[in-house]
Amino acid sequence: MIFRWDIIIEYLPYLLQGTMLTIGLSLGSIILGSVLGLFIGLGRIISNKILSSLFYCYITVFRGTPLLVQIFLIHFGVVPLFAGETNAVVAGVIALSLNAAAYIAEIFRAGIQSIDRGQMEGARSLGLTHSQAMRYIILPQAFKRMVPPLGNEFIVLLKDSSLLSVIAAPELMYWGRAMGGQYFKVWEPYLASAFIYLVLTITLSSLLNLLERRLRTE
Amino acid sequence: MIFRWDIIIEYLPYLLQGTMLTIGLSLGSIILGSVLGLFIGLGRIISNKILSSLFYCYITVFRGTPLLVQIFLIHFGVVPLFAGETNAVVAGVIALSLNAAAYIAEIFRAGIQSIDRGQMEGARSLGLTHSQAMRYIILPQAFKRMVPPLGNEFIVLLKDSSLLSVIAAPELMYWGRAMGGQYFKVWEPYLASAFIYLVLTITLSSLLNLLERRLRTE
Amino acid sequence: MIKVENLKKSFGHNEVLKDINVKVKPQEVVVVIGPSGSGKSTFLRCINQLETITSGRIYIEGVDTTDKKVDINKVRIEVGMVFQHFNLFPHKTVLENIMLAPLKVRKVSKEQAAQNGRELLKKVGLAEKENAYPDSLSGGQKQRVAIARALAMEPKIMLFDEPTSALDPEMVGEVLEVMKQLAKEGMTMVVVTHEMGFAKEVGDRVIFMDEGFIVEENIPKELFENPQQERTKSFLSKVL
Amino acid sequence: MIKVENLKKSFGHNEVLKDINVKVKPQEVVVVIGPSGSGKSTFLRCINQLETITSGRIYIEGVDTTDKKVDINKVRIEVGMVFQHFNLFPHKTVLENIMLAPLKVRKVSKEQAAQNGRELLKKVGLAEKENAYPDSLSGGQKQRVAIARALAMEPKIMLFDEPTSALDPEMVGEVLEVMKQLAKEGMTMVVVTHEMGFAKEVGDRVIFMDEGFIVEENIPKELFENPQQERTKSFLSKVL
Amino acid sequence: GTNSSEDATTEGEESSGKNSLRIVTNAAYAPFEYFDGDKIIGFDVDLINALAEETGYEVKIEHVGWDPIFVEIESNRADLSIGAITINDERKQSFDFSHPYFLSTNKILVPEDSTIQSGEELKGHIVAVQTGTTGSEAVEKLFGKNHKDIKKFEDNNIAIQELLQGGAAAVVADNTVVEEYVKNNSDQKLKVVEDSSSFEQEFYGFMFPKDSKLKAEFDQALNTLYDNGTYVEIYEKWFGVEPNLETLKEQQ
Ligand SMILES: Nc1ncnc2c1ncn2[C@@H]1O[C@H](COP(=O)(O)OP(=O)(O)OP(=O)(O)O)[C@@H](O)[C@H]1O
Ligand SMILES: Nc1ncnc2c1ncn2[C@@H]1O[C@H](COP(=O)(O)OP(=O)(O)OP(=O)(O)O)[C@@H](O)[C@H]1O
Ligand SMILES: [Mg+2]
Ligand SMILES: [Mg+2]
Repeated sequence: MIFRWDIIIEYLPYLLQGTMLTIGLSLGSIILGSVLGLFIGLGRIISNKILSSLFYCYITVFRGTPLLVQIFLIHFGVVPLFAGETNAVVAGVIALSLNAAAYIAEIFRAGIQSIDRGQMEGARSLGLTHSQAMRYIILPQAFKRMVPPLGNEFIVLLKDSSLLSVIAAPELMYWGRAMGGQYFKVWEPYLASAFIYLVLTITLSSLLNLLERRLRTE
Repeated sequence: MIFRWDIIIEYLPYLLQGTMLTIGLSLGSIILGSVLGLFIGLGRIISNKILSSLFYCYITVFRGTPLLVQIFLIHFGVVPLFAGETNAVVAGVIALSLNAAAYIAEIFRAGIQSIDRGQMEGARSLGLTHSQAMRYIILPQAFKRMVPPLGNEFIVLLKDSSLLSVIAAPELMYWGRAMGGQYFKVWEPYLASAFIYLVLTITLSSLLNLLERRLRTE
Repeated sequence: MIKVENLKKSFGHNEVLKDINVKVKPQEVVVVIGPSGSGKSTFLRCINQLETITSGRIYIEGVDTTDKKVDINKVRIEVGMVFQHFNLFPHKTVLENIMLAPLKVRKVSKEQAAQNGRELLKKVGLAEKENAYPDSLSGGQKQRVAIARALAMEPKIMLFDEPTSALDPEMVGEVLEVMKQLAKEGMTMVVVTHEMGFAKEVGDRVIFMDEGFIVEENIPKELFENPQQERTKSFLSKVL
Repeated sequence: MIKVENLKKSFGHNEVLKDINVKVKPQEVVVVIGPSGSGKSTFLRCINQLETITSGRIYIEGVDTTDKKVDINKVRIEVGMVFQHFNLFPHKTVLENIMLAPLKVRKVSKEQAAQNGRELLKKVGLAEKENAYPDSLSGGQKQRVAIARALAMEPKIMLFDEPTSALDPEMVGEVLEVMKQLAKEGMTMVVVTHEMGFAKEVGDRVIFMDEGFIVEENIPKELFENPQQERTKSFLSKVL
Repeated sequence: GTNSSEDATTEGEESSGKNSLRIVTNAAYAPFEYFDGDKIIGFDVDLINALAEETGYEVKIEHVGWDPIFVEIESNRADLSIGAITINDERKQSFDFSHPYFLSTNKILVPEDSTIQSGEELKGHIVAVQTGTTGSEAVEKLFGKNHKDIKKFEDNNIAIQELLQGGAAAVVADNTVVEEYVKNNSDQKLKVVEDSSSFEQEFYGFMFPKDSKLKAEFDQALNTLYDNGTYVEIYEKWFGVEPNLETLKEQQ
């Protein structure tokens, strides 16, 4: 078998363009997913049983079904319902964010619950309210511990963004598939995009390690 | 839009047959992945820097590239190389196992390193060798702590097995796609398979909770 | 100053405090002793409402703090607490630990909070540590910061829960020294401790608790030398 | 029995033991005291080779244990160690904790190991706890199990690293009692402790360490009542 | 505009007075529709452009992927779909199709040393096809629906990879797909087996939402293109041979 470097070079501009979108999609979803995940995570640990079980259901459904289905539902069901028409990039960010939020919520919950009870008591005994104690004492400490699992989640999300090629969001995998479609080749497009994904994930995890180290010495 | 229950009922036998294969594929991969993951995880914490960085590379590559690419590479590249011809079920189990092993290795490593240093010292001070201490003292305790993250990983694996539909392993998602291809319908096959996936993952996580509770009281 | 009436506290089916009645006068130093699990910590935590009590009444300066209408955060301003494990905030410097509550709860200015904080640090002998992080301090230093942090809210009452029992023997003295100083200045204090020397020297009264009851209370000299109850005798024989 | 010559131990650039020379005679009880961080634990751990030493020699019963050719697990069989935090195996019952090493290292039969284990439990006063899990025991009980576990290997020497400092005051006595019994039976022991009462009553010799050196050593009465060095005096004034 | 293009006309193009149609496709099926860089080209594309000119519509072709085509059409968000879509009765339950515009001849792709010489001889062998294509339909008619020896793939490339790696004995697909592949990959030692007797005839149609008013207009325009030679011109450009117009027209 001949490895066709020429077709990779031909498609390189498209692959790079797709890479930019992959990065954008992932970044957007990470930010949205984290904010949403924080709220759901907090919702999981409130004392109101009914509310907290609602959040639990959210987490169960989004973690219990393949992301692919969620992408279809949001692209063809949810987005058109609210916006009248659909848009692969918008739907993609929403689907990835909602999915990631379920995982991030559990990370937040675990992070918060890992902080020694004494910290909350120390803060409350000084007269701080529960929410002040959360904001100034618990969350800053929990955040440090959440960096490694959040890092993992971000890497998963980056790779999962490749599924958005099924709704034709022109990201990295989309262009890989287009290339395969034109030349009837499998290795070239998939290996090329795998390589780019690897570069992206390694870069992301080095950045996260750096952040982790900085937080630790602080 | 009409929801076509009739086509779901028509395809139900296939979906159930696919579900059985999904369960089989996942179980096989969980077992193989865990065994492999244990070795890689142990390899990561040995003192030999060169060997341990080899294992680190393995983990980086398998966690840093989309599973889809790994499936293609193993189905079309690795399996034919060794067996002469390819087989979607075999390739699928190998791909899922190798992928899961990378994640499971990190779970094992974290589990082992979470055990208080005093346990190893207590065992060594009694004259047990390093490997006896690992086997009788560290691993049994580490295993308990690994149940929750392993549970998560198994659920991820169960859902990821749906990607094997691209190499025509006749699992649940494959039959969903076949149904969609015949009737040109999207909601029915995806919602039906999502529902089955949800049942599977909820069942799996209840079983894991049960195991966790039993281990805790032990 | 503090009046506890018929205090009961259960965790599930486990009744930990069975019927506690205590009065603490202003400027009094009350030492609580008793075997592990007897409910000493729970008693202190109830005074500060870190545990919701099952029944009974707790008055602080005449205010019924168990009344639902009373703002619990107001009560806590009046009551400082020092824990066995310090519970310092590891992500904040020593001075930030001390300034936090005045800033956020009392809403004093940053300058004012910092100035007060520095004075308190001088008082506990740690003026030079204001920018250190808790993890770089010895146990004794941590506990002194914890005391300064509680004092920063200018509480009328201080509660201490085994403040020296997590310390290396050499560090115990420096913390007890600060506590003695506080007592001398007239602070009302309730102290759970195993330091019988401190109890004898500083305590106005010693309470012996066991299994959720107050078994015996008296001035230190009397209680240590002339325990009336069998249970007290046997406990003292082991720890003295 | 034990001979330590010019022992040095560094962690990175931090030299923790600077030049330690100690001899322990058979049946002798040596108590090691000193401020926190002075290297007491590291010294004990070096004897047992839980730390690889930087330089020097350690002979146990005449065998140079620092020689690479010596099987370290054989050495450890002769040396039992009891830790501050017990280090019991939480997933095994009390009896299983005790039986594990005899079964796996000494390869004795299961019946034999169980019988010996039960005898040891009787000796430390915990015969009825053989099927309990460590987490259900009090601190004092845990430490006694840890002692029994070390004794099960029939060591010639026992090392104790602050065996009572993680215990509630009431529990301390029962552990010291077991240790006194051992001393009486003629066990060679090196004990790091802050329990001066124990040192006085049981110790044949007390070693005072500071900053990686042995500052002073003497029979207990002399060292406590007539310390020769300034550092020893100042330390003793704080802890006695 | 027509009812069915309401969505498109609300996008502000109404003011220019033109009727714009939104056409969805899965541009991964050369030579019918595929990407050349970021442009979608192919036989279907040229044909629909010609039809658009004939009917006076402006068209915007969008690649949405295979499955999404059906959601887009079913929910009326797209006006029609081109995609080498095989007409069958099950699909007619949910969608409308234009008159057939292409007669698909299924051919068998096998390794050079294979002994298989006809469709009948495929029985007992594993056959790889692309889900939802005429090839898939044809083999199912031969073997039975969802027969265990049929492997359905997301696209023909993967199906052919399966063949190359020994996972299947043959691939059945459109002659054009099969021949294009062999042309592009002459090094892979594959040959094409033709068998017009075993396989039933399969036809492609443009797909509309149920009861679309566009169907009639496009059917009429298609016949015009058949008669004025435009269809033949496009066909010959892409396939290099003359189309079988008789059979196509018979199907109407
Ligand atoms: N949050 C809790 N939930 C359930 N039980 C509790 C809780 N806190 C304390 N207890 C139980 O209440 C009893 C009294 O505990 P408490 O901590 O007040 O004892 P103590 O006298 O302070 O003991 P120590 O000297 O060990 O600190 C114990 O039996 C303990 O197990
Ligand atoms: N594993 C290690 N890595 C680096 N430094 C260490 C390690 N273990 C101990 N040290 C350092 O060695 C010094 C002596 O420690 P060691 O535990 O022997 O003191 P110690 O006398 O037992 O004190 P304590 O009474 O607190 O137990 C300390 O400064 C400590 O920080
Ligand atoms: Mg307590
Ligand atoms: Mg020590």
